[in-house]
Amino acid sequence: MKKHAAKAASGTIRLAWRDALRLGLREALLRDERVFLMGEDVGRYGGTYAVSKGLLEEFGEARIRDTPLSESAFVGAGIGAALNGMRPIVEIMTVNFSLLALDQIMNNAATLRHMSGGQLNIPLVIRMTTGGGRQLAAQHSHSLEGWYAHIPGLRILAPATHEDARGMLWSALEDPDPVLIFEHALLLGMEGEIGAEFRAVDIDHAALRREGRDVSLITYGGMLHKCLQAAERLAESGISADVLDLRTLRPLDDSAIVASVSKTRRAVIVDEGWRSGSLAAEIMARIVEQVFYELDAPPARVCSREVPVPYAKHLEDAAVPQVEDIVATVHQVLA
Amino acid sequence: MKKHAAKAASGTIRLAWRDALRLGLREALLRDERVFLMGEDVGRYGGTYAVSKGLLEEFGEARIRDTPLSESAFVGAGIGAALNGMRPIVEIMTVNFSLLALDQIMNNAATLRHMSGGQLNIPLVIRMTTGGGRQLAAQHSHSLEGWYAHIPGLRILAPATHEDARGMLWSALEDPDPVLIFEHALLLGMEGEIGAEFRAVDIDHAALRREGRDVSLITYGGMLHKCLQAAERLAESGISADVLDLRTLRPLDDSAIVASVSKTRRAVIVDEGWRSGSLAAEIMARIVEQVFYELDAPPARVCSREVPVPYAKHLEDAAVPQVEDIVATVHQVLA
Amino acid sequence: MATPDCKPSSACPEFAHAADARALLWQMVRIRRFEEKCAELYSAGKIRGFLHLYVGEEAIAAGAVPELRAGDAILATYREHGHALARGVDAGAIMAEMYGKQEGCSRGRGGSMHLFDSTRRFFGGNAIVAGALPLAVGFALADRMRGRDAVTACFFGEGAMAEGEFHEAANLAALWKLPVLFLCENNLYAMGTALTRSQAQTDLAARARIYRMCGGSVDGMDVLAVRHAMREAVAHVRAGNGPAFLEFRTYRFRAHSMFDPELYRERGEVERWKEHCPIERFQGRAIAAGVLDEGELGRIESEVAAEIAAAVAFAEAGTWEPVEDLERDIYARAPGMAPADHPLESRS
Amino acid sequence: MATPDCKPSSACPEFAHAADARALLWQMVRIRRFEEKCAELYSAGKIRGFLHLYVGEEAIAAGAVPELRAGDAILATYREHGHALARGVDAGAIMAEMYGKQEGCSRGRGGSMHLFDSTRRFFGGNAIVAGALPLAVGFALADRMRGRDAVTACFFGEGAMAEGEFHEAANLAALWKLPVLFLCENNLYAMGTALTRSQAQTDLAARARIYRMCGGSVDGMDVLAVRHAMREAVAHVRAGNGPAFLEFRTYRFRAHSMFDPELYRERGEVERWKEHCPIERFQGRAIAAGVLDEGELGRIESEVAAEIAAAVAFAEAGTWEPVEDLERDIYARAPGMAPADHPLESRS
Ligand SMILES: Cc1ncc(C[n+]2csc(CCOP(=O)(O)OP(=O)(O)O)c2C)c(N)n1
Ligand SMILES: Cc1ncc(C[n+]2csc(CCOP(=O)(O)OP(=O)(O)O)c2C)c(N)n1
Ligand SMILES: [Mg+2]
Ligand SMILES: [Mg+2]
Repeated sequence: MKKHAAKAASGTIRLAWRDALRLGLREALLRDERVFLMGEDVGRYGGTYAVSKGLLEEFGEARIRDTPLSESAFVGAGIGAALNGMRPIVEIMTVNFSLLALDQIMNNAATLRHMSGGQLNIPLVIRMTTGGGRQLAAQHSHSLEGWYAHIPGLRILAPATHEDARGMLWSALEDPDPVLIFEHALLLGMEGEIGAEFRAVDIDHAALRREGRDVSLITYGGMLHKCLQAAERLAESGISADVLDLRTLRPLDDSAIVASVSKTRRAVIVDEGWRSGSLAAEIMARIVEQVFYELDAPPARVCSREVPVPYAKHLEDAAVPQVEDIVATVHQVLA
Repeated sequence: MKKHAAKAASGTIRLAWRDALRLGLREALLRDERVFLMGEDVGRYGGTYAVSKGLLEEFGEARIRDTPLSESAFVGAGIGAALNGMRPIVEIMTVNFSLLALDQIMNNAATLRHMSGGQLNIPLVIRMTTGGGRQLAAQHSHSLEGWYAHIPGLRILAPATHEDARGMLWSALEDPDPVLIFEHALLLGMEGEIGAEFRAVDIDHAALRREGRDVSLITYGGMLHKCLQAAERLAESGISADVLDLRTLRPLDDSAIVASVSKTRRAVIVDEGWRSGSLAAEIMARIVEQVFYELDAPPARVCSREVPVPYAKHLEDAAVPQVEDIVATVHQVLA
Repeated sequence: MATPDCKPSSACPEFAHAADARALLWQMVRIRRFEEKCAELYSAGKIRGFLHLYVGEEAIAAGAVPELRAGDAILATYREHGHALARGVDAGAIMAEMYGKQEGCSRGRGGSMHLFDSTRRFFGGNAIVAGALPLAVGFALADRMRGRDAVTACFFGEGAMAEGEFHEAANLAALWKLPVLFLCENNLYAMGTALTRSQAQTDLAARARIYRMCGGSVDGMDVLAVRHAMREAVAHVRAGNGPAFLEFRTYRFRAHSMFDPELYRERGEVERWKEHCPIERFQGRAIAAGVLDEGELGRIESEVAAEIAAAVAFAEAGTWEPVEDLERDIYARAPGMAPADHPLESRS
Repeated sequence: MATPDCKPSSACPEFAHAADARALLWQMVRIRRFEEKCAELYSAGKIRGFLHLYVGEEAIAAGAVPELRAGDAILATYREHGHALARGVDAGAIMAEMYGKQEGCSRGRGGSMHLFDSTRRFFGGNAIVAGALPLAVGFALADRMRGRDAVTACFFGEGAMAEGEFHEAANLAALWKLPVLFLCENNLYAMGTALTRSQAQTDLAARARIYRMCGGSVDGMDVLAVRHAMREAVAHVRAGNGPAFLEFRTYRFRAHSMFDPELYRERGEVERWKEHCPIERFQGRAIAAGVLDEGELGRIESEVAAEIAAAVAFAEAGTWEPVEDLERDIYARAPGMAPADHPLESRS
C-alpha cells in the first residue's frame, strides 16, 4: 500500500479517497480470515475504479474473487456465504447494476432475519459506486442510496470523508446485519489527510462537519463537499451554516437532525437523488414531525432534476445539484 | 362477461372489483388489436386472482400469453413490443416479483424516450397486484407503488374505485409512455356499482371522494377505503374530513393536494408503504414546500411499520395501517 | 454419477432390511398425513395465507433428505413441509408456525412458506421462485472456503429453471466447482403452466449438464430410486467434483395452492398419476418383498396419527407473540446501542 | 443453418466482384478510422464519458449488418459505433452525439453508449450488459403478431451470456419461435475477465442450442465468413424457423474503455491477434484475388478520411441544447395536458 499512501509527519497520511477505501478493504482482509471480496473485475482488472488494485496479488484468488456477469447470483451467494459463517464483501460495480440483484437484497438479505424469527444473521457488506457527474448518461448515473434507505432490515452507509471511506467498511463488517455502502464515484480521486492508524468509525451517528447558526445543511456522500463549499460561500455573505453529514442513511440519526434544526430553525436538505421520493423528502417529513413549531421557515431541498441523467455536460450539470443551487436555496429559505 | 356482471336498473352494473378489472382488459382487447396480455398464468390458470379468467377462451393464445417464470425477459419483451408498434399489457403476478424486472423497468422503459432524444415511444402498461393483509408474509406483502413513484419516465396509477379499476387501463394504453398500474389485492372481492357504459377515466387528476372542512385525508388504492371508514367514524365525533384519492402517484396532482390542504389547514397522509421514504413523506414535503404558512398543525402520516410483513394475523394487522390508526392520528393532528 | 454421461450408474438396489423400509414408509406417510391435516386446518381457518401441499411428491423428500449429514445445509421452496419434516424439524413447531404462534419454528413470522430451523441447518422456505438458488451457491462457497466437507442441497420446482437465477447460480456453482446439489422437483406444472408450454428444452438434466455439471433424471415417485440417485450425487459432490443436478419426475396430486381452481389439467391426467402414488407403490413392494406387513402399516399410521395430534395440540396451546415485539429481529442491534442479543459468531 | 447440427452449411464462397469487395473493405476501414478519430478526440477532451472501441472487431458489423433489410431492427451494446455506421446512421450525427450536441443522433442525451436512429431501425446502444436481449425478443414478437416478416438482430458480448437475461430471453425466443438473431461477439474478455474464468461452458453455440435454437460459431475476423453465416442465419430466421444464434470469434485490439489499464492480458496475446486483423487479412485476399488494387485502397482511405473530417466538422459546428429543454422527452405529455407532440401512432 505504501506506494499509494505517502506517510506524512505526525502520524497522518495523505492519500486519495480511493486509496482510503483500499486501506479499509486491506485491513478487513488482514484482520479476519472470514472476510473475502467478490464482484465483477475486482481481481485481475484491479477494480473498475482501481479501488481493489493489488489485492489479488496480496490475498490470492480464493479471497479476491472475480465473478461472472451475474449480479443476482453473486449477491445471493454473498448472502448465503454470510449465513454460513463468512464475512463477504460483495462489490456491485455500480449502483446502476444493483437493480439486477434487488430481489436478493430486498427479499433475502433484508428479510431473512425477521422472517426466520431471529434465527439468522447476515453479516454481509455490499459496496457499490453511486452518483452522476462523469457524463456516463442515464443508465450509469443513478443515485439510488436514498431509495434503498426505504428497505427495513438494511443499513445504508454513505462515506464522504477519507476517514469514513477507510473505516466504515470495518464497522459494517462488525454489524451482524446486511450493510450497503455507497461510494460516490466523483470522490475517488479526492486527496485528503487522515490519521495513519486504522480506526473503525461510528456508523450510528451523523457528524457535524461545520458549525453554524443560521441554517442547517443536511447532506451526505458526494454532496457533503458541495455543501461545505456552499457554506464557505454563504459565510462570505455573513450566513453561517451547520453542515450535517448523515453518514448513515438508514437508520437515520434523528437526534442529530433535530439538534441541528432546533438550533438553526431552518433546514436545507441536499441529496443527489431524484426529487420526488428522495431521501430529502423523508428528512423534511421528520423535521416537520419533530420540530415543526421551532421552524422559522419551511425546510427546503436541493435534489436532482427528475430526468434520466443526460450525457451532455451542460445538461448533466443542470440535472444534478450544484453549489450555486445550494447557495440560492439557502438564500430563499432565509429570505 | 355477463356471468360476472349482473345488470342493474338504470344502466348500472353491480360487480366485484376484479370483474371491473376484467371488463377493462376485455374492452382494451376488443378496441385495439395491437393490445395483448402477457404474464405468468394469465391464460390457462385464469390469472392468479382470476382477473383474466375467460379471456384466453375469448381472445386466443396469441393475445393472452402465458409466459415462463422470467420476469425480466417478459417485461423487457413488453417494452420491445411496445417500441415496435404493439400495445402490450404485461402482468407481473405481484409487485413482489417485479424486483426481478426492475432493471428493465428503470433502465429501459423509463429511460429510452429521453436517452434517445425523444425518438422512442413506449406505450406499455404493466399491471401488478400490491399490498398486504392476507397473511402472505414478508416476501409476498410489499407495497412498493410509492417507491416506484420515484422513477422519472414512469406514470404510476393506483385504482381504488370500481370505475377506476375498469377505466384506468384504457387511459393508460392511450398514454405513449410506460404506465404501471398497482391493483390492491384486498380490493379484488369488493362489490360495487358502476355505470354500464365503458368509460376511460382521467388519469391526470386526483379525485375528492368525500368533502370536509377540518382535515385532509390524502391517500390512494387500498387505503382509500380505510380512509373513508375513518372519515365516517370521525364524522360521528363531529370532525369532517376531505378524503382525497390521489389515483396517480406519479406525477402527483399537486394542485389537488394544495387545494384540499389550503382549505382544511391540516393533513394526514395514509399510505401502506413502509414509513421511511414513503410516498407520504413526499407529500408532506410538497405540502410544506407549498402551503407551510397555511398549516394549523404539522402534517402527519400513517404508514406501514418498518418491518418485513409478518405472517401471524395480529402482527400483520399491527404492521399495516388500520382505520383506528387513521382516526387516532387525525385526533392528534386536531389536538 | 461417476459415469461419463453423468447418469446414475446402475439400477438401484432393493432395501436391505425391514427397519430401512419402515423408515422410508414412515416418513412418506408422516408427510402425507401431516399435510392432509394442514388442508383440513386450512378449511377450518386455523392456517391462513398460502398453503402449498406436497401430496404425491413425498418420495423425494423422504428418499433424498436422509442422505444428507447433519452438517449439510438444505434450502427449499414454499412447498417445503415435507423437506422440513424429513430433516427432523419438529412437527409441532411446524404446525405452530402455520398457526402463527410464537412457538412456531419461525416464531409465527413466516407461516407455511417460511419454515426455518438453523439447528437442523434447514434454511427455509423461500417464496420467490428460484430465490434460494444463489443462496445455496453461497452456502457451498462458505463451506469450501472454511475447508468443511459439507454439501448444500437446494430443492426447487421445474418452473424455477426458466428464471435467470437458475442459469446464473448453475454457472457459478459449476465454474467454481462448489458442493451444491441442485434438486429439481419436476411436477410438470408451474402453477397452471405446463413445462412444455414454458420451456423450450424440456430435458432438464441436459440443461444442467450444459454447465459442465453432472446431471441425471430419476423417477421421483420411487423412493428407492430417489435415494439411490441422491446417494450417488451426494458422494460425487462431497468428493469435490463440483455440483450435481437431479431431476425428480413427479406430480402433485392436489392443486397448486388452496386457491387454485385447477382449470389447466385434466382430471384424467391427475388420476393416472395417482396410480403411481409413491406410498402405495412402496407399500406394495415392501409387502411383496416380505419386509413389511399390514400390521406394521397400521402401526405406522397410528404412530403418525399420534405425532400429528400432538403437533396440533402443541400449536393450539401455543401463544401469540405480543404485538409490542413486532419490531424485534429486524436488526440485531438498534442504532446507538451496543451489539445486542445476537452476538457475532466467535472468530474462527 | 438448415443442417441438422445447426452449423453453417458449407464453406463460404469468395466474393463475386470488385464492387462487393470494395463495399466490405470500405465499411471496415470506415469503422476503424472513425474510431481512431474518436480515441483522438477523447484525448482532446471533445468526447467524454465511457468510450468503448470496436477496433479489431469490424468484420462482424461490416459482414453482418448489410444482410438485414431496412424493415429489420437492430439492438446493440455500448460498443456499437460499428453497427450504427454499418446500418447507415449518419457519421456526423454519431460524432455530434459523442460531442453532446443537439444535432447528435440522440440529441446529445445518450453519448457513445446510446446511439439511436429510429428511421434506420437502430434501437441503441444499451449500457446494461444483456439489457437489450429481452427487448429484442419483444421486437420480434411484435413483428410476428403484426404479420411482418422482419427479423430482429441483437448484438452482445460473450460476457452477457452469464447474465440471467440471456437465459430468459433465449428460452422465450425459442419457445415462441420468434424471429430473433442472437449475435454474440466473443472477444474472449468481459472487461478484465476472461471467458474461461467466468463461464463454466465455453462452447457458446452449444449453450444456445440447448434451448432448441440453431446455433453456430464463425471466425469473426473474416468478413466473408461472417457474411456467409449471417446470410444463412437470417434466411433461417426469416423463414419462420425460430431464433438463431451465432458466435463470432473475435478480439478487441484496444482496451475495454478509455479507462482500462489492461492488466489482465498479455501483450503477446494482443499482438498475436493483431496478426489476424480483419482489414489487413481481407485486403490481402482481395488483392490476391485481383478484385482490388493498391490504388483502390488509397481511394477508400481518402473517401473515408473525407467523410470523417466532415463528421467532425459537423459535430464541431453543432449546438448545445438549451438547458431549459432539460426536461423535454421524459414524458410525451405533461399531466393535465392534451396529448403532446409525440402523437400515438395511427391505429392499425
Ligand atoms: C419470482 C416469482 N415469480 C412468480 C411467483 C408466483 N409463483 C409461485 S409458485 C409458482 C410456480 C412455480 O412452479 P415450480 O417452480 O414448478 O414449483 P412447484 O410449485 O410446481 O413446486 C409461481 C409462478 C413467485 N413466487 N416467484
Ligand atoms: C449488468 C451490467 N453489469 C456490469 C456492467 C459493467 N460492464 C460494462 S461492459 C462489461 C463487460 C462486458 O463484456 P462483454 O459482454 O463480453 O462485451 P465486450 O465489452 O467484451 O464487448 C462490464 C462488466 C454493465 N454495464 N452491466
Ligand atoms: Mg412445478
Ligand atoms: Mg467480451
